[in-house]
Amino acid sequence: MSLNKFQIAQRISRELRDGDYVNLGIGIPTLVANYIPKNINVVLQSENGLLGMGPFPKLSEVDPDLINAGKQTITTLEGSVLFDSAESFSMIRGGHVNMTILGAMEVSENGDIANWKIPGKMVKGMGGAMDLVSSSDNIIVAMMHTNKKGDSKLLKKCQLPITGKKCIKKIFTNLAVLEVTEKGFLLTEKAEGVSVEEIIQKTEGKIEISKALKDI
Amino acid sequence: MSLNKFQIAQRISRELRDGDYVNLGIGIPTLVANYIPKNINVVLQSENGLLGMGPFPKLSEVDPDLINAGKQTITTLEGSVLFDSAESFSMIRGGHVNMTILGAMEVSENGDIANWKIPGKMVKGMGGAMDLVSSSDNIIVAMMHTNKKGDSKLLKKCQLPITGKKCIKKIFTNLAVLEVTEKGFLLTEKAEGVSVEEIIQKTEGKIEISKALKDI
Amino acid sequence: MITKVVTNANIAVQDIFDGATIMLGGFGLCGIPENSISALVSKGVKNLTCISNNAGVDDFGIGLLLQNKQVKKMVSSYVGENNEFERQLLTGELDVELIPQGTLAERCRAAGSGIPAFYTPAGVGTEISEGKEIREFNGKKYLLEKAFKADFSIIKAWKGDSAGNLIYKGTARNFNPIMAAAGKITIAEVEELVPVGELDPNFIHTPGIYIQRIFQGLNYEKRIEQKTIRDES
Amino acid sequence: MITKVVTNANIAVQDIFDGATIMLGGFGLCGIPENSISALVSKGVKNLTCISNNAGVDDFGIGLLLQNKQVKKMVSSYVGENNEFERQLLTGELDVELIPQGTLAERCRAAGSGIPAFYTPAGVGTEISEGKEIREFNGKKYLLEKAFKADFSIIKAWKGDSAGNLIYKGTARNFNPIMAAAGKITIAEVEELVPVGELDPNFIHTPGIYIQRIFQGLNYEKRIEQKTIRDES
Repeated sequence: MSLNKFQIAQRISRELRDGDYVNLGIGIPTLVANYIPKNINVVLQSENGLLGMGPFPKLSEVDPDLINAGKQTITTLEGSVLFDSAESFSMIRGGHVNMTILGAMEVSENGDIANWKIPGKMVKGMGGAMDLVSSSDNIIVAMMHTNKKGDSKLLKKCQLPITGKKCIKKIFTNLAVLEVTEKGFLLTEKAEGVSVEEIIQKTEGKIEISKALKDI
Repeated sequence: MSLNKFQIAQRISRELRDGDYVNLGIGIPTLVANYIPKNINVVLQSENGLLGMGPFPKLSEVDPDLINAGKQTITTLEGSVLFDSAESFSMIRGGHVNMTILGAMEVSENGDIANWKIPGKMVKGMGGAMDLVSSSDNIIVAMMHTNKKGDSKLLKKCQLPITGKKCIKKIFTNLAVLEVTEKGFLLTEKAEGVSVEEIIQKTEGKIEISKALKDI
Repeated sequence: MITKVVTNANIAVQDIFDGATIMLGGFGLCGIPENSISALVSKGVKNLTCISNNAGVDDFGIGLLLQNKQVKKMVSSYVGENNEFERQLLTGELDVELIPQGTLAERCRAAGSGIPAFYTPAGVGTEISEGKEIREFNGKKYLLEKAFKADFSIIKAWKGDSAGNLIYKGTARNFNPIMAAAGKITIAEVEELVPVGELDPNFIHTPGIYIQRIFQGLNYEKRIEQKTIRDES
Repeated sequence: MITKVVTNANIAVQDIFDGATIMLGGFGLCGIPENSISALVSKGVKNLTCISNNAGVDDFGIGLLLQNKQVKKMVSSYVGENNEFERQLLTGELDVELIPQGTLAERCRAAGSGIPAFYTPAGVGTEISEGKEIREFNGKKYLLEKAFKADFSIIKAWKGDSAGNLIYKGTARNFNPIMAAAGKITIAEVEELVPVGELDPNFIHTPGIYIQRIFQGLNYEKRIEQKTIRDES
């Protein structure tokens, strides 16, 4: 059966290593925060100026001067740090934030990502996404394998304006976990009960099957 | 009579305007701090990371963690700010420090300054001088008119390696006050009792005499 | 002696002229100069180019300037949910330049720091790189980006003293410190104006050297865009 | 879980290798990592390239590494009074690169910030500009300067917590925060190591993300180069 967004987030949480500094995008990535293993220390960075993002506040703790990059009210933790936007992107561009988890509209077989603009629709902006994808060595995409029309989001070439080139290393979808290699997508894990054929059929880009393929 | 270094500093202090942020170099410039008019507010910047430099400490106040760019122990004042070296040179390069007063070994008639290196001698470095002279619109030189051998320090062309090009606007010496114009040095003030002839004779570079020439 | 302190927002913004380029601090509605924006609306100054990470919402923040048709161009990284903004954009009344957030921040920082241009990886290979110099350093491609120029910066801090020294609170810091240094004239509004000497020199976020005018703002609404809470239990 | 805290300077510097490029914080003898320098002397690691605003004095600071002939190259803005330094320079044992102080600071900052290169006015028209790209922006000439690369940064702070968050005191801040972000591995020594949660998140000078190792130093001498005082009266 294909995974729901909570299960995708849960699977991604296993990618986190002790000591990681992680930036989580809006959507499924945000949910990853709920599944951080208890035995490791992971620090969440919010690009509007906070390292060590805590959970949502209790009603009595709500502070309009304390929000995350999604403009939600949040809290700090022991060891948190506040800073300005230039410092924040120093951390990001400088590679200090060593993992970024983002949503995407399309990913291509060479690792390009499109997630900021749909021609003909109102364009809201890229926010920090272009900085994030061009900076970290470790960019993970969390998304559904197909769009609402059922079309593949894992393409030979992105159809939408891209956010970054050759930057995606790993993709976690409702059907599978795939790496981006020199030869295109490499299927390394599949959702239990989902067939390899279904994944191949729903992947427009070049796809190879790992010899070590296993269930998620 | 020619001025001593205290009198040069005193004369320079009249250049300060209310609200100025000023960086003072080592030597005569440092003395200017003693003559800031009481009725104006001037803030001294020390490029090692302090805005609002106060006087030397009392013996009981000495703090090894509080020095100026000349490595002397100093104090802070009400309203002082401490910061790092990148911020300090943001202030300087960004033109926020709006007056710089420096010593010099040579100044040329087009406003070049040499004050960091004597070929054949141990070179200690330029410190912040190159940043300072390339950034502010308002660079003042305080120096003796001639060197120890009696040679002019106001030259057609600097003989020593320069610190900055076409950056000096005004020069205050023991003999005179001179502006740097398109036509070379312009003598605007002279020390009382010093003859124009003596100043001309001790100025190697092109020199014109202001119609409004007056005593310092 | 010259004082940086002005009595209110109307006086602070009085010389902002039609066609001026202004930077406005804040991220979303957090840390925005509410009083100064209101004063600009009252003043009715037109054809502004606004450099600000976001563009407010329909009835708050920069949205108020948009409603009043005072903005010619927005330079932002994310313009969010704003119907009037969308309408003006679609009819061509409003010009919009979208910039990666880190590049926006660094172009502000460069403007204040006397750095005319720098290289950044953000946007290489995307439409953002069109017309820009691309250059390789250590095997990686970067774009040349230039410092902004702003006639005025309008920022908001938590506390400030009469020398212009400022501290911010929480994530309301965001773009405010870097814009503070970037404006030819910088106007700071603060929730609390304190006497010189009250702020610890070792813990000041914005040195007063960057600030030309400061005033204590009134009646901060601090609207929250997304009040997300967890159970009290 | 991984901890950044190490027990002493010897352990902190144990993997610094012959030929490494290291940044060392401090201005003059103010804010220098005294314990780490001693540990490097004990370790005897050779052929170091040291990026540091100054080079210490004969018997303190980086001067100790020079005395021990561990330094191949100094990258500084001002090397001051140091007889052994002068001797090694004149005999050609030591290579020295002098850089304008603001450029030195900005090249550190760029290294930590993912900015590979930037333009600065310092040094245009001087011998510093030889071999460098000169480019005009808005009618003024600038030099292209590149980010440093450092294997290690060794810095000194006043207080730090076990997450690596740091605060500095007085002008001992200087190059420490910008070098903190610039090293592949950054070692911070602090006068006081405090538990996480003790430092106010709003007033931290160096976020812990930049720090890989931290320890509490011992017996700080904090030598003063020029004790200047005024009358007690």
